[in-house]
Amino acid sequence: MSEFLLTVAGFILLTVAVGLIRLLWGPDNIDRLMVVQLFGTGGIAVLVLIAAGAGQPPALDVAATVALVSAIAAVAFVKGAGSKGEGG
Amino acid sequence: MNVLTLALAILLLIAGAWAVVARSAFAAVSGFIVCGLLLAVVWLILGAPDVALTEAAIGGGLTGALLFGACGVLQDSSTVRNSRSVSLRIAGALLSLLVACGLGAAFLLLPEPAPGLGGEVRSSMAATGLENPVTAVLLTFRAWDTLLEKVVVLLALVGVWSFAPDSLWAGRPGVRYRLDPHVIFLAQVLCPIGIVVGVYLFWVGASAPGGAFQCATIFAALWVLVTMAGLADPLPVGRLVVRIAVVAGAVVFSGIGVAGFFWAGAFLAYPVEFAKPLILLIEAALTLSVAFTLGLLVAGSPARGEEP
Amino acid sequence: MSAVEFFGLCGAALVGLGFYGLIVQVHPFRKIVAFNVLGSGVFVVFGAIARRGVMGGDGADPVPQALVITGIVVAFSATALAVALVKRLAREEQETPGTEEDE
Amino acid sequence: MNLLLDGFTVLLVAAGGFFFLAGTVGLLRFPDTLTRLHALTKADNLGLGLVVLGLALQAGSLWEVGKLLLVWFLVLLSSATVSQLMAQRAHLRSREK
Repeated sequence: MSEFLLTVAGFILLTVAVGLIRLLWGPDNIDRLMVVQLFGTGGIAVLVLIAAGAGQPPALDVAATVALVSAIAAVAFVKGAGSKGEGG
Repeated sequence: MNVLTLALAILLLIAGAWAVVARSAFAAVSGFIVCGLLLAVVWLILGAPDVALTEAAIGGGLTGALLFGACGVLQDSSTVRNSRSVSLRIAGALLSLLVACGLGAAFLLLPEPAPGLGGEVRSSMAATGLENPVTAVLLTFRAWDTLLEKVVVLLALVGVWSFAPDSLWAGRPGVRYRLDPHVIFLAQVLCPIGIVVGVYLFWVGASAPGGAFQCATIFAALWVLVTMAGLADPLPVGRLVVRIAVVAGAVVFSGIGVAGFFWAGAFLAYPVEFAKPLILLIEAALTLSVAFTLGLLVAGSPARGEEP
Repeated sequence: MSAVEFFGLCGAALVGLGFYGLIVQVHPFRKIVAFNVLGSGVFVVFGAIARRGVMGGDGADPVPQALVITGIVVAFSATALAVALVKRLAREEQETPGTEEDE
Repeated sequence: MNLLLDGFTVLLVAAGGFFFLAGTVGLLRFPDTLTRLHALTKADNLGLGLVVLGLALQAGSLWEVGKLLLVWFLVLLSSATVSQLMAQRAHLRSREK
């Protein structure tokens, strides 16, 4: 079971990694933020899978922390990108 | 070595490279945030959940808020200038490759049963009344480091404040955000949950991964969110309350440290029977101060006068 | 090669990447980001060394972990200081145009 | 009984992984920002939701289930808000053009 969970974690990580291409393409900064957002969710999924698969309960706390603070970086992004017109 | 390890390592390097070579500052910071998220997972795999928590809270949240905020201000200047010539790039790449290879080789050539202090920490843990070895190291065995770290963070804040123009010295830091209904909603729901999670991490820090710094970082991040929602405005940095909040941790910590001369015979030594309550007191004061300081560091230099 | 050794080498590569950015990027803000990548690499190498040390023994070595936690907080405050400096620099340049090529 | 639970977990977690794949493909293939946002929220809500549900079946205690659900709730909340903000920005941007 744990082997399966860790493999799925790796799979999810590789999948969202393909999304990094969007970081390269853009075209808008909002598209880049979406990649960060997808990565955040993917990272959280990986963390909860590690918590169960590798028997590391603290990973759940880490996942909760990431879920809590990742929104703040994203809001700062939108606010920062919004403070002036065109960027990147 | 499984799929997860491999995927993690490759991604970490791609995100790191992207943070370094991306064309726009926004893209580079995005890469760095992704890097921070992945590092939190790496720390877990390296058996350091305390570090993973810190990295997640700082690398994923506060650094993001700080750098993205700066991007907004610097937008005009950061994309205009071009980079160095090709020959310099090649020379730089070769030099960096040399550094990386040297470091990697040094790492691999380390003696096999590497020395460590884990055994000694475990054997003296009972005296501290704590069960989480990392908290024990931070607050007893290497308390000096933690005290000085607190002072360094404080000095950084003084440095940030001193970049304000003379006329605005002691004014309010950062920009005033407009009220934004969506962010207000997020802040109103997230704050109670965040406070509970922060206090939980603080409380379990004595026996399980967590502790003062992780809790303080989460509080600071929540405060940053509240200011971005426009619900609160940072106080002018000249106010006495702000100054007291910022130095409280260092003062309590060094006060108890000096008291150690009398009751235990050395600086930063605790009497064995009161070790745990004293450590909790120090941690509480540290949490308050570090949370304030980190939040104010994100807010930046004073940029507006006294009045709102 | 074990996962720990692998991540140690990854940390070394991150140091190299950050160093490259520090040399090649012109704008100070980009140098700050590159320096942070370098710093993360150093932390990972340190963490991997700490983990290597205890592979034979039992449990993890808490001393390097505590040092890295301290290091992460200090790195963040240093970054904040540098960012404030760059912001002030940008402000000065805006107020006195024509002096921006003094790199 | 255990085998049945394990089976459900495998099914749910695998389905969660599939939604992450779908989200990524959408992010790469969809033509404009708003449709890409639509794809992204599927990964956030469904992908993570299914993974969390699958793991909740394996959890050792109610406390653990509570934490898993908290993580999901936090992600739902922040993803909804941030998507709203992003959509607003994208909308403003497209009207400027």
